[in-house]
Amino acid sequence: MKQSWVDELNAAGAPKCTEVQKGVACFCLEPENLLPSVRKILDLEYYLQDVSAADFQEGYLLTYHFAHFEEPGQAVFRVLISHEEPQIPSISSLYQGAIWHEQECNDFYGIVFTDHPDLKPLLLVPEENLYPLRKDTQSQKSFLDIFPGCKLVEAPPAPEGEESSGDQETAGEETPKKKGTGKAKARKGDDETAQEPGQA
Amino acid sequence: MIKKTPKQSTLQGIKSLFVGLRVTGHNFVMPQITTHYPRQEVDNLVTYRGHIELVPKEDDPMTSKCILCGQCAKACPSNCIELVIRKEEVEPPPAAEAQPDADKEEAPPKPAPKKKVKRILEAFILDYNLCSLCGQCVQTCPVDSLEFSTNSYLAGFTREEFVFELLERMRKKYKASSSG
Amino acid sequence: MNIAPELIHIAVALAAIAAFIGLNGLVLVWLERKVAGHIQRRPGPYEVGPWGLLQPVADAVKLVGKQLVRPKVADPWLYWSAPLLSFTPVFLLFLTIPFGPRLIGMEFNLGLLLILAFSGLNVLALCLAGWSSANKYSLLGAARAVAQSIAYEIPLLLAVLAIAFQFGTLNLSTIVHHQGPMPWQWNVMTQPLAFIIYFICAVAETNRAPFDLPEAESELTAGFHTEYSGMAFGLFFLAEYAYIIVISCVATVLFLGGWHGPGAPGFWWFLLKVYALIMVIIWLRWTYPRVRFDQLLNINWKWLLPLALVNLLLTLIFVKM
Amino acid sequence: MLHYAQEQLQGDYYTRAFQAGAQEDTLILNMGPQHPSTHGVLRIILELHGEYILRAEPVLGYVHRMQEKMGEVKTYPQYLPNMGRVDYLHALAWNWAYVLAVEELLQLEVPERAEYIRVITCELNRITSHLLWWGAYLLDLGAFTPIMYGFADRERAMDLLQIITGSRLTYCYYSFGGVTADLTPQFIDGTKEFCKYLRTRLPMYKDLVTDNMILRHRVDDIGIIPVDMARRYGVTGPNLRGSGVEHDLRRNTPYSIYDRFDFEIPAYEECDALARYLVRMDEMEESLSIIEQAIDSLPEGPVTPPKMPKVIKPPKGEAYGAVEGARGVIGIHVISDGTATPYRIKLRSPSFSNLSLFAEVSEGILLADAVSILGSLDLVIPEIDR
Repeated sequence: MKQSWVDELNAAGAPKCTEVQKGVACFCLEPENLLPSVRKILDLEYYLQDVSAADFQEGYLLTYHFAHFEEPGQAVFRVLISHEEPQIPSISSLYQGAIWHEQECNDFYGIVFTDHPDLKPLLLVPEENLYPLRKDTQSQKSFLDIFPGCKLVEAPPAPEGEESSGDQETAGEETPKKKGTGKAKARKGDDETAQEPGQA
Repeated sequence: MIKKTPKQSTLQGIKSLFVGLRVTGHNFVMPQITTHYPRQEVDNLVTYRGHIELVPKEDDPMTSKCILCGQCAKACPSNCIELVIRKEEVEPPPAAEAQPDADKEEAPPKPAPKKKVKRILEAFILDYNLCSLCGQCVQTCPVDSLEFSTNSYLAGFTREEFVFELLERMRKKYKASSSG
Repeated sequence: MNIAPELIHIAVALAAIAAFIGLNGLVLVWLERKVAGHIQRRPGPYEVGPWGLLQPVADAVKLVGKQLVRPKVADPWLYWSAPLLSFTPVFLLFLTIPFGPRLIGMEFNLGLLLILAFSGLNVLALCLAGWSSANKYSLLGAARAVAQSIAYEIPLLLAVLAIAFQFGTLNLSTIVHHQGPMPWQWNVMTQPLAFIIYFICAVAETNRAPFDLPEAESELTAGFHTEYSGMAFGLFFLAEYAYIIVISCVATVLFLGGWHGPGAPGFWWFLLKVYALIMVIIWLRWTYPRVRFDQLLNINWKWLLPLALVNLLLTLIFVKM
Repeated sequence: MLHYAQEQLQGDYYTRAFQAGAQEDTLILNMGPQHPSTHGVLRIILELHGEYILRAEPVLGYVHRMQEKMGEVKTYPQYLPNMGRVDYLHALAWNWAYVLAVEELLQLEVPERAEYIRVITCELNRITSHLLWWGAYLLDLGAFTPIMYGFADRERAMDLLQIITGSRLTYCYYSFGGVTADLTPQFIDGTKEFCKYLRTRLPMYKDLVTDNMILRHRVDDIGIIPVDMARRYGVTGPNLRGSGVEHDLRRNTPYSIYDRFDFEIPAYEECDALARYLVRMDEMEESLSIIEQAIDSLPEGPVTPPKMPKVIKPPKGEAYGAVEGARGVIGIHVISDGTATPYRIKLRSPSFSNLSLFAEVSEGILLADAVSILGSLDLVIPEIDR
């Protein structure tokens, strides 16, 4: 992903992104920043690869993979939502391909996508709520443990308050307050190459 | 390389209809390429990887190479391998266990001065109903005691017919080959 | 008035026609599968009898032995009458076709008209079958069948009319008599356009690929006969083949010199030409994809109908000159 | 008038939901789950006005096997055979995507010969996939003969793949760090011969089908997928290249050793079914060219890495293995928690995204075209349902 595009996306979403290897850029977003960032990435002509969720101790981690038709690499959006209130805005108004992906996440985890046009079961039987991919508390792993570059932060400042001086070094150095409770926000640094300079 | 789809005029189109007839007409007179199954059989079965079979030891074809490590059963994604292992206390002289024939295995173990527990493969059960022919068991086997059979003509009326006892199969196969 | 010999003649003819249809139907089923097989580099029917010759018989036995199933909500009267309605007119169609110089069921001055009139009954059968099945696919198939048959009957009639104008008669024997034994003396030489139009329309009329839209299996599963089983389906099936024979016979009579041929004229020439045409129809089926429904109608209304009219006009001019 | 029982009118959950939005005087038609042209158990509910489609809704899940859950309860190698079952037509690409992801987690180096073998077999598999699509698509369009020719040629390629993989369809051939069996001289000679043979067959296909006037009229100008729509739905693979975008992971983000081969990315700018058809026909030739180049430059050496961990326990982290399958970008997102079992496996199947645009693209088209468009998308239902 081009650095200029990363900057543009950084301006759209509150937390910053870090360029990681092979041109894969990860962005950790808060639910309210998701739609502006997705709109931005649609403007940058990225296509939607998939939307998936995973069950962690801290909550459900939604991962949006985007890629470009010409540029190599991926853009990855991560949003962490709580177990108690698994709600997130749907991106299907921008990427219609997400309709099915979001229905699938709803099938598997019971995540509710607000403003989804038709949030009914896609792959599983419609009569039962099975949520087969939800993990029980013993088998849930910590999101921070698996992605050591990520931090959980207190409720974020307003998106406008964020200075757009967002290059990757400052992103990693922001002081996060660790808190693992309900409405957790993911601050994602660098997950694959934690040894990269400039990373926490 | 972005191309444009070639356009076709009506005349070309009408010609194409006759070209198509020519192609099928040509194929009509060509020899057939099917294999008439009951009378002919395909000739590439040697490369087919069917269900697994135990490999006998070179020096003792009634015993398998298996060292009972259980790796295959652990590696199997569909849990279709089961090793039935009998523990037996044997005497230190190895002569008795070197060729444990089928009838000899039944002999009660004699109390020996120096007890040594030997694990003997009683049965190697493959539930072929579950097998997905992935070959993980053959790959994990540390002593190459498993091989693929080329047995593709399998049919049966019950599921029980496809629960194979591989040790017995191996011995039967050897007996058949040695007698016939 | 002594009408008895004529009635006996017709009765014998009908019996002979029944045998003819039955036999040829079976042969055609076998032939189609065999040709399809060879075109696709397969043997085709193979196991039953020598070269699989008894396969159609085995199929017929199977069809007869199968249970006749009617959907609960289907209209029983219409549902069961449709296959019969599809099959019975076929007998009448063969009645006026001259197979040989003297081999004709009924000498009839309006023979051609009779054939065209009764072949139109088939569409009624398809329509009833599709509608009474209470199946949406059948209904769509029936709608297609009606639209297609009605559309293609017009250029077919116009093409045949050109021949009728040329000889001033609708009697099929007379038309054959006007043609000579050699291929260049056949009507196909004087009326090539009419022949092509007739042939295309005939293929469409019989719902054969590439115009087999009423039963387009990739779209409508089996079209109008989706719900039919056993011999009810068998009758539709047999009727379809019988219609293929009829249109090939008519084409032979009108355009290919009937029973005439180099050397001795006779029944075998007629049969040979009929089967040559049938082979072409089979060949087409196993070569082409299916056309789309709107294209099918476009071919008819935009190409065949104007061409047939032009052909008719030209014929008139030539006849009058 | 015919009288229907009340329960017959109601239909199941999806029909009821669909019927709620129907206009008056329209026909609701269930195409599938058993239908000749849905190639499996795909169901599409259509609202028809005459033969025109007003609304379409694919209903999925009839062969749903919860592959992602299976990934969470099996060890890494145990999950390998599942990959051949996700997309049975291009099983090796799925094999590849999975081993690619796990190799990235394990930081495993693949021997060069194994990479070449992967390229050769994967491309051969791509050809078999396209040949089957070709035959099946023509079957959708009402031509019966091409599928027989396609199958005859496909059999040859499958015979070749059987030599080394031992199976004919659901391959489980790639292993972490390499392949399970080395090429044999029989395979190499046979593949060279096959490439020559298929090059003589492709012109025949062109004469019989591609140039056929009826086919041209059937597939020309239907199912237009503009680039913008492709982007919104995540369409990839030949469907995208039929929309005039030269996007191919083998070229864009060359995984493995694809950057060493000289091949074209065929793309057509018309965005219709014909363009997608032509892309696939051209792709077969390109795949042949890749196979020939790979066989000519096949290096000697081992096919498995010299040192393999006894138990596969990737370190904590995630990896996204993406390869170009016959239907588009196959992506496997593996999250590892450091145990022998994946924490989460997400399978991104290209057919899933490709089919999701059907509702939009089928508005106002003919029923016959819907069949034709579905076929041109080259769907594999088990891959959609997973």
